[in-house]
Amino acid sequence: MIHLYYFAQIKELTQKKEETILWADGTVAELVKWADETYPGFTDYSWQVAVNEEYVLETEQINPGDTVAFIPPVSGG
Amino acid sequence: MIHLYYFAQIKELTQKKEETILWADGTVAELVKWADETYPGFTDYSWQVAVNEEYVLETEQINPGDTVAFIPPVSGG
Amino acid sequence: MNLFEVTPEVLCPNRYLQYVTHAEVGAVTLFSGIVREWTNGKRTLFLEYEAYVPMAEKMLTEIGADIQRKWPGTRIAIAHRIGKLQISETAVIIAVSSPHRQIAYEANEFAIEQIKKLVPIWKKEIWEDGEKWVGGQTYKPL
Amino acid sequence: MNLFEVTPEVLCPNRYLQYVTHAEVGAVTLFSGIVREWTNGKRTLFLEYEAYVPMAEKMLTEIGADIQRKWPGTRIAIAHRIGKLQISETAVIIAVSSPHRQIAYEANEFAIEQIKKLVPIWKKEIWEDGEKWVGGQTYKPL
Repeated sequence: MIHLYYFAQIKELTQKKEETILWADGTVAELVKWADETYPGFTDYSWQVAVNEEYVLETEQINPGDTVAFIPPVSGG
Repeated sequence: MIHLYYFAQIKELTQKKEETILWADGTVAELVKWADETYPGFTDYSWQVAVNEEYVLETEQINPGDTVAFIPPVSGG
Repeated sequence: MNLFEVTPEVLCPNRYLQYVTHAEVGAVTLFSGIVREWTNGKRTLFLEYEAYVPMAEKMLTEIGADIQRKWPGTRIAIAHRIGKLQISETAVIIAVSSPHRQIAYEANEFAIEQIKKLVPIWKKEIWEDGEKWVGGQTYKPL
Repeated sequence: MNLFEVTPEVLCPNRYLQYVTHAEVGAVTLFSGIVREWTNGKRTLFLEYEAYVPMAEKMLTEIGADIQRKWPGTRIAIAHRIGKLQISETAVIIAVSSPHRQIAYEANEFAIEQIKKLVPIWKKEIWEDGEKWVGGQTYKPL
Protein backbone atom coordinates (compact mmCIF):
# COMPACT_ATOMS: atom_id res chain seq x y z
CA MET A 1 0.00 0.00 0.00
CA ILE A 2 1.03 3.57 -0.64
CA HIS A 3 -0.60 6.78 0.43
CA LEU A 4 -1.42 9.45 -2.17
CA TYR A 5 -2.09 13.17 -1.75
CA TYR A 6 -3.80 15.47 -4.24
CA PHE A 7 -3.80 19.25 -4.08
CA ALA A 8 -5.43 22.30 -5.64
CA GLN A 9 -6.68 21.67 -9.19
CA ILE A 10 -5.63 17.98 -9.02
CA LYS A 11 -7.73 17.53 -5.88
CA GLU A 12 -10.70 19.00 -7.73
CA LEU A 13 -10.17 16.51 -10.56
CA THR A 14 -9.87 13.44 -8.32
CA GLN A 15 -12.57 14.76 -6.00
CA LYS A 16 -10.46 13.66 -3.07
CA LYS A 17 -7.64 14.97 -0.93
CA GLU A 18 -5.93 11.67 -0.27
CA GLU A 19 -6.28 7.93 -0.59
CA THR A 20 -4.43 4.69 0.11
CA ILE A 21 -3.96 2.24 -2.75
CA LEU A 22 -2.48 -1.22 -3.12
CA TRP A 23 1.07 -1.14 -4.45
CA ALA A 24 3.59 -3.91 -4.92
CA ASP A 25 6.36 -1.93 -6.57
CA GLY A 26 6.97 0.27 -9.60
CA THR A 27 8.21 3.68 -10.68
CA VAL A 28 6.60 7.10 -10.50
CA ALA A 29 5.85 6.75 -14.23
CA GLU A 30 3.82 3.62 -13.50
CA LEU A 31 1.86 5.37 -10.78
CA VAL A 32 1.13 8.22 -13.19
CA LYS A 33 -0.20 5.67 -15.69
CA TRP A 34 -2.48 4.26 -12.98
CA ALA A 35 -3.66 7.78 -12.05
CA ASP A 36 -4.43 8.67 -15.65
CA GLU A 37 -6.52 5.53 -16.07
CA THR A 38 -8.32 6.11 -12.78
CA TYR A 39 -8.86 9.86 -13.25
CA PRO A 40 -9.34 10.70 -16.93
CA GLY A 41 -7.55 13.93 -17.79
CA PHE A 42 -4.96 13.50 -15.00
CA THR A 43 -1.99 13.93 -17.34
CA ASP A 44 -3.51 17.01 -18.93
CA TYR A 45 -2.53 18.80 -15.72
CA SER A 46 0.91 20.02 -14.83
CA TRP A 47 2.45 18.66 -11.61
CA GLN A 48 5.62 17.42 -9.99
CA VAL A 49 5.78 14.32 -7.86
CA ALA A 50 7.10 14.19 -4.30
CA VAL A 51 7.85 10.85 -2.64
CA ASN A 52 8.11 11.06 1.13
CA GLU A 53 8.11 14.85 0.88
CA GLU A 54 11.00 15.08 -1.61
CA TYR A 55 10.65 16.11 -5.25
CA VAL A 56 11.61 13.16 -7.49
CA LEU A 57 11.89 12.23 -11.17
CA GLU A 58 9.49 9.88 -12.94
CA THR A 59 12.13 7.16 -12.94
CA GLU A 60 12.13 7.04 -9.11
CA GLN A 61 11.05 3.76 -7.51
CA ILE A 62 8.01 3.81 -5.20
CA ASN A 63 7.96 1.28 -2.39
CA PRO A 64 5.09 0.06 -0.22
CA GLY A 65 4.66 2.39 2.72
CA ASP A 66 5.74 5.46 0.73
CA THR A 67 3.76 8.67 0.65
CA VAL A 68 3.36 10.18 -2.80
CA ALA A 69 2.06 13.67 -3.50
CA PHE A 70 1.11 15.28 -6.79
CA ILE A 71 2.28 18.89 -6.63
CA PRO A 72 0.67 21.31 -9.13
CA PRO A 73 2.62 24.49 -9.95
CA VAL A 74 3.01 26.16 -6.59
CA SER A 75 1.67 29.67 -5.95
CA GLY A 76 2.51 30.46 -2.34
CA GLY A 77 3.79 33.81 -1.15
CA MET B 1 20.05 88.21 15.04
CA ILE B 2 20.41 84.61 13.87
CA HIS B 3 19.83 81.39 15.75
CA LEU B 4 22.56 78.74 15.82
CA TYR B 5 22.34 75.02 16.56
CA TYR B 6 25.21 72.72 17.48
CA PHE B 7 25.03 68.93 17.51
CA ALA B 8 26.99 65.89 18.63
CA GLN B 9 30.74 66.52 18.85
CA ILE B 10 30.29 70.22 17.91
CA LYS B 11 27.87 70.64 20.78
CA GLU B 12 30.48 69.18 23.13
CA LEU B 13 33.05 71.69 21.82
CA THR B 14 30.81 74.74 22.16
CA GLN B 15 29.32 73.41 25.40
CA LYS B 16 25.92 74.53 24.18
CA LYS B 17 23.10 73.22 22.09
CA GLU B 18 22.00 76.52 20.63
CA GLU B 19 22.40 80.25 20.90
CA THR B 20 21.21 83.50 19.33
CA ILE B 21 23.82 85.95 18.08
CA LEU B 22 23.76 89.41 16.57
CA TRP B 23 24.05 89.34 12.80
CA ALA B 24 23.80 92.12 10.25
CA ASP B 25 24.59 90.14 7.15
CA GLY B 26 27.33 87.93 5.69
CA THR B 27 28.03 84.53 4.21
CA VAL B 28 28.31 81.12 5.81
CA ALA B 29 32.09 81.46 5.48
CA GLU B 30 31.97 84.57 7.63
CA LEU B 31 29.90 82.82 10.27
CA VAL B 32 32.42 79.98 10.29
CA LYS B 33 35.18 82.53 10.88
CA TRP B 34 33.21 83.92 13.83
CA ALA B 35 32.66 80.41 15.20
CA ASP B 36 36.33 79.50 14.96
CA GLU B 37 37.32 82.64 16.83
CA THR B 38 34.66 82.06 19.47
CA TYR B 39 35.26 78.32 19.88
CA PRO B 40 38.92 77.49 19.27
CA GLY B 41 39.25 74.26 17.32
CA PHE B 42 35.85 74.68 15.62
CA THR B 43 37.29 74.28 12.11
CA ASP B 44 39.23 71.17 13.12
CA TYR B 45 35.88 69.41 13.06
CA SER B 46 34.05 68.21 10.01
CA TRP B 47 30.54 69.56 9.43
CA GLN B 48 28.09 70.81 6.85
CA VAL B 49 26.00 73.91 7.29
CA ALA B 50 22.23 74.04 7.02
CA VAL B 51 20.42 77.37 6.76
CA ASN B 52 16.73 77.17 7.58
CA GLU B 53 16.96 73.37 7.48
CA GLU B 54 18.54 73.13 4.03
CA TYR B 55 22.14 72.14 3.34
CA VAL B 56 24.01 75.08 1.81
CA LEU B 57 27.46 76.02 0.52
CA GLU B 58 29.86 78.34 2.34
CA THR B 59 29.09 81.07 -0.19
CA GLU B 60 25.44 81.18 0.88
CA GLN B 61 24.20 84.45 2.37
CA ILE B 62 22.84 84.39 5.93
CA ASN B 63 20.16 86.96 6.77
CA PRO B 64 18.87 88.16 10.11
CA GLY B 65 16.15 85.79 11.33
CA ASP B 66 17.79 82.75 9.75
CA THR B 67 18.42 79.52 11.61
CA VAL B 68 21.84 78.03 11.03
CA ALA B 69 22.86 74.53 12.08
CA PHE B 70 26.29 72.92 12.06
CA ILE B 71 25.79 69.32 10.99
CA PRO B 72 28.63 66.92 11.80
CA PRO B 73 28.87 63.74 9.69
CA VAL B 74 25.53 62.06 10.26
CA SER B 75 25.30 58.56 11.72
CA GLY B 76 21.63 57.75 11.94
CA GLY B 77 20.10 54.39 11.06
CA MET C 1 17.25 28.25 16.20
CA ASN C 2 15.00 29.13 13.27
CA LEU C 3 11.23 29.12 13.02
CA PHE C 4 9.22 27.83 10.08
CA GLU C 5 5.51 27.37 10.16
CA VAL C 6 2.44 26.94 8.00
CA THR C 7 -0.63 27.91 9.96
CA PRO C 8 -4.29 28.89 9.66
CA GLU C 9 -3.78 31.57 12.34
CA VAL C 10 -3.43 35.29 11.64
CA LEU C 11 0.28 36.11 11.24
CA CYS C 12 1.68 38.53 13.78
CA PRO C 13 4.83 40.34 12.54
CA ASN C 14 6.19 40.92 16.05
CA ARG C 15 6.46 37.21 16.73
CA TYR C 16 8.90 36.80 13.83
CA LEU C 17 10.76 40.06 14.37
CA GLN C 18 11.40 39.12 17.97
CA TYR C 19 12.37 35.61 17.05
CA VAL C 20 15.28 36.70 14.87
CA THR C 21 16.52 39.52 17.13
CA HIS C 22 19.45 38.92 19.49
CA ALA C 23 22.48 40.86 20.78
CA GLU C 24 24.57 40.49 17.61
CA VAL C 25 21.84 41.66 15.25
CA GLY C 26 22.20 45.07 13.62
CA ALA C 27 19.52 44.76 10.97
CA VAL C 28 16.23 42.96 10.54
CA THR C 29 14.25 42.84 7.33
CA LEU C 30 10.67 41.69 7.25
CA PHE C 31 8.73 40.87 4.13
CA SER C 32 5.00 40.65 4.30
CA GLY C 33 3.02 39.30 1.34
CA ILE C 34 -0.42 40.88 1.37
CA VAL C 35 -3.71 39.90 -0.29
CA ARG C 36 -4.24 42.50 -3.01
CA GLU C 37 -7.70 43.50 -4.15
CA TRP C 38 -6.84 44.30 -7.78
CA THR C 39 -4.71 42.18 -10.10
CA ASN C 40 -4.56 43.13 -13.78
CA GLY C 41 -7.84 45.03 -13.50
CA LYS C 42 -9.65 42.07 -11.93
CA ARG C 43 -11.11 42.39 -8.46
CA THR C 44 -10.31 39.66 -5.95
CA LEU C 45 -12.92 39.03 -3.25
CA PHE C 46 -10.72 36.77 -1.13
CA LEU C 47 -8.08 34.05 -1.43
CA GLU C 48 -7.93 30.44 -0.35
CA TYR C 49 -4.50 29.04 0.46
CA GLU C 50 -3.83 25.33 0.67
CA ALA C 51 -0.56 23.58 1.56
CA TYR C 52 1.00 20.18 1.80
CA VAL C 53 1.88 21.17 5.32
CA PRO C 54 4.62 18.73 6.42
CA MET C 55 6.49 19.06 3.11
CA ALA C 56 5.99 22.84 3.07
CA GLU C 57 7.46 23.19 6.57
CA LYS C 58 10.33 20.90 5.63
CA MET C 59 11.10 22.97 2.55
CA LEU C 60 10.92 26.23 4.48
CA THR C 61 13.43 24.71 6.90
CA GLU C 62 15.68 23.79 3.96
CA ILE C 63 15.43 27.31 2.54
CA GLY C 64 16.44 28.63 5.97
CA ALA C 65 19.42 26.27 6.17
CA ASP C 66 20.43 27.24 2.65
CA ILE C 67 20.36 30.94 3.60
CA GLN C 68 22.51 30.31 6.65
CA ARG C 69 25.05 28.49 4.51
CA LYS C 70 25.13 31.30 1.96
CA TRP C 71 25.07 34.10 4.53
CA PRO C 72 26.53 32.94 7.87
CA GLY C 73 25.39 34.96 10.86
CA THR C 74 21.79 35.32 9.68
CA ARG C 75 18.75 34.07 11.57
CA ILE C 76 15.48 33.38 9.75
CA ALA C 77 11.81 32.94 10.57
CA ILE C 78 9.20 32.20 7.92
CA ALA C 79 5.47 31.72 8.31
CA HIS C 80 2.86 31.05 5.66
CA ARG C 81 -0.82 31.25 6.37
CA ILE C 82 -3.39 28.85 4.88
CA GLY C 83 -7.18 28.91 4.63
CA LYS C 84 -9.37 31.83 3.67
CA LEU C 85 -7.66 35.24 3.55
CA GLN C 86 -9.36 38.59 3.17
CA ILE C 87 -8.02 41.63 1.27
CA SER C 88 -5.05 43.26 3.08
CA GLU C 89 -4.42 40.21 5.25
CA THR C 90 -0.91 38.78 5.38
CA ALA C 91 -0.24 35.51 3.53
CA VAL C 92 3.46 35.17 4.23
CA ILE C 93 6.00 36.71 6.56
CA ILE C 94 9.75 36.40 6.23
CA ALA C 95 12.01 37.85 8.90
CA VAL C 96 15.78 37.81 8.47
CA SER C 97 18.33 39.23 10.86
CA SER C 98 22.00 39.85 10.30
CA PRO C 99 24.80 41.85 11.89
CA HIS C 100 24.73 44.13 8.81
CA ARG C 101 21.91 45.36 6.64
CA GLN C 102 22.78 44.43 3.08
CA ILE C 103 22.72 40.71 3.79
CA ALA C 104 19.38 41.05 5.58
CA TYR C 105 17.80 42.49 2.42
CA GLU C 106 19.49 40.04 0.07
CA ALA C 107 18.69 36.92 2.09
CA ASN C 108 15.08 38.02 2.58
CA GLU C 109 14.49 38.49 -1.14
CA PHE C 110 16.18 35.15 -1.83
CA ALA C 111 13.77 33.50 0.63
CA ILE C 112 10.61 34.76 -1.07
CA GLU C 113 11.93 33.79 -4.52
CA GLN C 114 12.62 30.27 -3.26
CA ILE C 115 9.22 30.01 -1.59
CA LYS C 116 7.47 30.98 -4.79
CA LYS C 117 9.42 28.36 -6.72
CA LEU C 118 9.62 25.41 -4.37
CA VAL C 119 7.22 25.30 -1.46
CA PRO C 120 4.01 23.25 -1.94
CA ILE C 121 1.46 25.95 -1.23
CA TRP C 122 -1.36 26.94 -3.58
CA LYS C 123 -3.51 29.99 -3.91
CA LYS C 124 -7.02 30.11 -5.29
CA GLU C 125 -8.32 33.53 -6.32
CA ILE C 126 -12.03 34.04 -5.83
CA TRP C 127 -13.61 36.83 -7.93
CA GLU C 128 -17.20 37.96 -8.24
CA ASP C 129 -17.67 35.81 -11.34
CA GLY C 130 -15.50 32.79 -10.73
CA GLU C 131 -12.41 31.31 -9.15
CA LYS C 132 -9.09 29.87 -10.23
CA TRP C 133 -6.07 28.11 -8.77
CA VAL C 134 -3.08 30.26 -9.55
CA GLY C 135 -0.31 28.28 -11.20
CA GLY C 136 3.04 29.85 -10.52
CA GLN C 137 6.48 28.77 -11.47
CA THR C 138 7.08 25.03 -11.54
CA TYR C 139 10.02 23.31 -9.95
CA LYS C 140 11.69 20.87 -12.32
CA PRO C 141 14.08 18.41 -10.72
CA LEU C 142 17.02 17.65 -13.01
CA MET D 1 -0.34 60.04 3.02
CA ASN D 2 3.11 59.14 4.33
CA LEU D 3 4.40 59.13 7.89
CA PHE D 4 7.80 60.41 8.98
CA GLU D 5 8.78 60.87 12.57
CA VAL D 6 11.71 61.30 14.91
CA THR D 7 10.69 60.33 18.39
CA PRO D 8 12.01 59.35 21.83
CA GLU D 9 9.29 56.67 22.09
CA VAL D 10 9.86 52.93 21.56
CA LEU D 11 9.20 52.13 17.88
CA CYS D 12 6.36 49.70 17.26
CA PRO D 13 6.63 47.92 13.88
CA ASN D 14 2.88 47.33 13.58
CA ARG D 15 2.17 51.03 13.50
CA TYR D 16 4.26 51.46 10.35
CA LEU D 17 3.22 48.20 8.71
CA GLN D 18 -0.42 49.14 9.12
CA TYR D 19 0.19 52.65 7.94
CA VAL D 20 1.46 51.55 4.53
CA THR D 21 -1.05 48.74 3.98
CA HIS D 22 -4.14 49.32 1.83
CA ALA D 23 -6.23 47.37 -0.71
CA GLU D 24 -3.78 47.75 -3.60
CA VAL D 25 -0.76 46.58 -1.65
CA GLY D 26 0.71 43.18 -2.47
CA ALA D 27 4.01 43.48 -0.64
CA VAL D 28 5.36 45.28 2.39
CA THR D 29 8.99 45.40 3.40
CA LEU D 30 10.08 46.55 6.80
CA PHE D 31 13.62 47.38 7.78
CA SER D 32 14.51 47.59 11.41
CA GLY D 33 17.92 48.94 12.46
CA ILE D 34 18.84 47.35 15.77
CA VAL D 35 21.37 48.31 18.45
CA ARG D 36 24.13 45.72 18.20
CA GLU D 37 26.20 44.71 21.21
CA TRP D 38 29.44 43.94 19.36
CA THR D 39 31.09 46.05 16.66
CA ASN D 40 34.57 45.08 15.49
CA GLY D 41 35.17 43.16 18.71
CA LYS D 42 34.20 46.14 20.89
CA ARG D 43 31.28 45.82 23.28
CA THR D 44 28.66 48.55 23.20
CA LEU D 45 26.81 49.18 26.48
CA PHE D 46 24.16 51.43 24.96
CA LEU D 47 23.72 54.17 22.35
CA GLU D 48 22.62 57.77 22.49
CA TYR D 49 20.89 59.18 19.43
CA GLU D 50 20.50 62.89 18.87
CA ALA D 51 18.74 64.64 15.99
CA TYR D 52 18.07 68.05 14.56
CA VAL D 53 14.43 67.05 14.70
CA PRO D 54 12.63 69.50 12.39
CA MET D 55 15.26 69.18 9.66
CA ALA D 56 15.44 65.39 10.11
CA GLU D 57 11.67 65.04 9.69
CA LYS D 58 11.76 67.34 6.69
CA MET D 59 14.50 65.27 5.07
CA LEU D 60 12.68 62.01 5.79
CA THR D 61 9.68 63.53 4.06
CA GLU D 62 11.85 64.47 1.08
CA ILE D 63 13.27 60.93 0.91
CA GLY D 64 9.70 59.60 0.90
CA ALA D 65 8.67 61.97 -1.89
CA ASP D 66 11.76 61.00 -3.85
CA ILE D 67 10.86 57.31 -3.52
CA GLN D 68 7.33 57.94 -4.73
CA ARG D 69 8.67 59.77 -7.76
CA LYS D 70 11.09 56.95 -8.55
CA TRP D 71 8.62 54.15 -7.78
CA PRO D 72 5.02 55.31 -8.24
CA GLY D 73 2.48 53.29 -6.29
CA THR D 74 4.62 52.92 -3.18
CA ARG D 75 3.66 54.18 0.27
CA ILE D 76 6.33 54.87 2.90
CA ALA D 77 6.58 55.30 6.65
CA ILE D 78 9.87 56.04 8.40
CA ALA D 79 10.55 56.51 12.09
CA HIS D 80 13.82 57.17 13.85
CA ARG D 81 14.20 56.97 17.57
CA ILE D 82 16.34 59.36 19.61
CA GLY D 83 17.63 59.29 23.17
CA LYS D 84 19.19 56.38 25.02
CA LEU D 85 18.80 52.98 23.35
CA GLN D 86 19.66 49.62 24.87
CA ILE D 87 21.09 46.59 23.03
CA SER D 88 18.52 44.97 20.70
CA GLU D 89 16.26 48.02 20.69
CA THR D 90 15.16 49.45 17.37
CA ALA D 91 16.73 52.72 16.22
CA VAL D 92 15.03 53.05 12.87
CA ILE D 93 12.06 51.52 11.08
CA ILE D 94 11.34 51.84 7.38
CA ALA D 95 8.12 50.38 5.98
CA VAL D 96 7.46 50.44 2.24
CA SER D 97 4.46 49.00 0.47
CA SER D 98 3.97 48.38 -3.21
CA PRO D 99 1.64 46.39 -5.44
CA HIS D 100 4.61 44.11 -6.23
CA ARG D 101 7.48 42.90 -4.15
CA GLN D 102 10.66 43.82 -5.99
CA ILE D 103 10.00 47.52 -5.72
CA ALA D 104 9.23 47.19 -2.02
CA TYR D 105 12.71 45.75 -1.40
CA GLU D 106 14.48 48.20 -3.68
CA ALA D 107 12.77 51.31 -2.35
CA ASN D 108 13.31 50.22 1.24
CA GLU D 109 17.05 49.75 0.76
CA PHE D 110 17.23 53.08 -1.04
CA ALA D 111 15.57 54.74 1.96
CA ILE D 112 18.08 53.48 4.51
CA GLU D 113 21.02 54.45 2.28
CA GLN D 114 19.62 57.96 1.97
CA ILE D 115 18.98 58.22 5.70
CA LYS D 116 22.56 57.24 6.48
CA LYS D 117 23.87 59.86 4.07
CA LEU D 118 21.56 62.82 4.55
CA VAL D 119 19.45 62.92 7.67
CA PRO D 120 20.81 64.98 10.60
CA ILE D 121 20.84 62.27 13.25
CA TRP D 122 23.89 61.27 15.29
CA LYS D 123 24.81 58.22 17.27
CA LYS D 124 27.12 58.09 20.25
CA GLU D 125 28.47 54.67 21.21
CA ILE D 126 29.03 54.15 24.90
CA TRP D 127 31.47 51.37 25.82
CA GLU D 128 32.80 50.22 29.19
CA ASP D 129 35.90 52.38 28.78
CA GLY D 130 34.69 55.40 26.87
CA GLU D 131 32.32 56.89 24.36
CA LYS D 132 32.42 58.34 20.87
CA TRP D 133 30.19 60.11 18.39
CA VAL D 134 30.09 57.95 15.29
CA GLY D 135 30.94 59.94 12.16
CA GLY D 136 29.34 58.36 9.16
CA GLN D 137 29.29 59.45 5.57
CA THR D 138 29.24 63.19 4.98
CA TYR D 139 26.86 64.92 2.65
CA LYS D 140 28.69 67.40 0.39
CA PRO D 141 26.48 69.87 -1.42
CA LEU D 142 27.85 70.64 -4.90
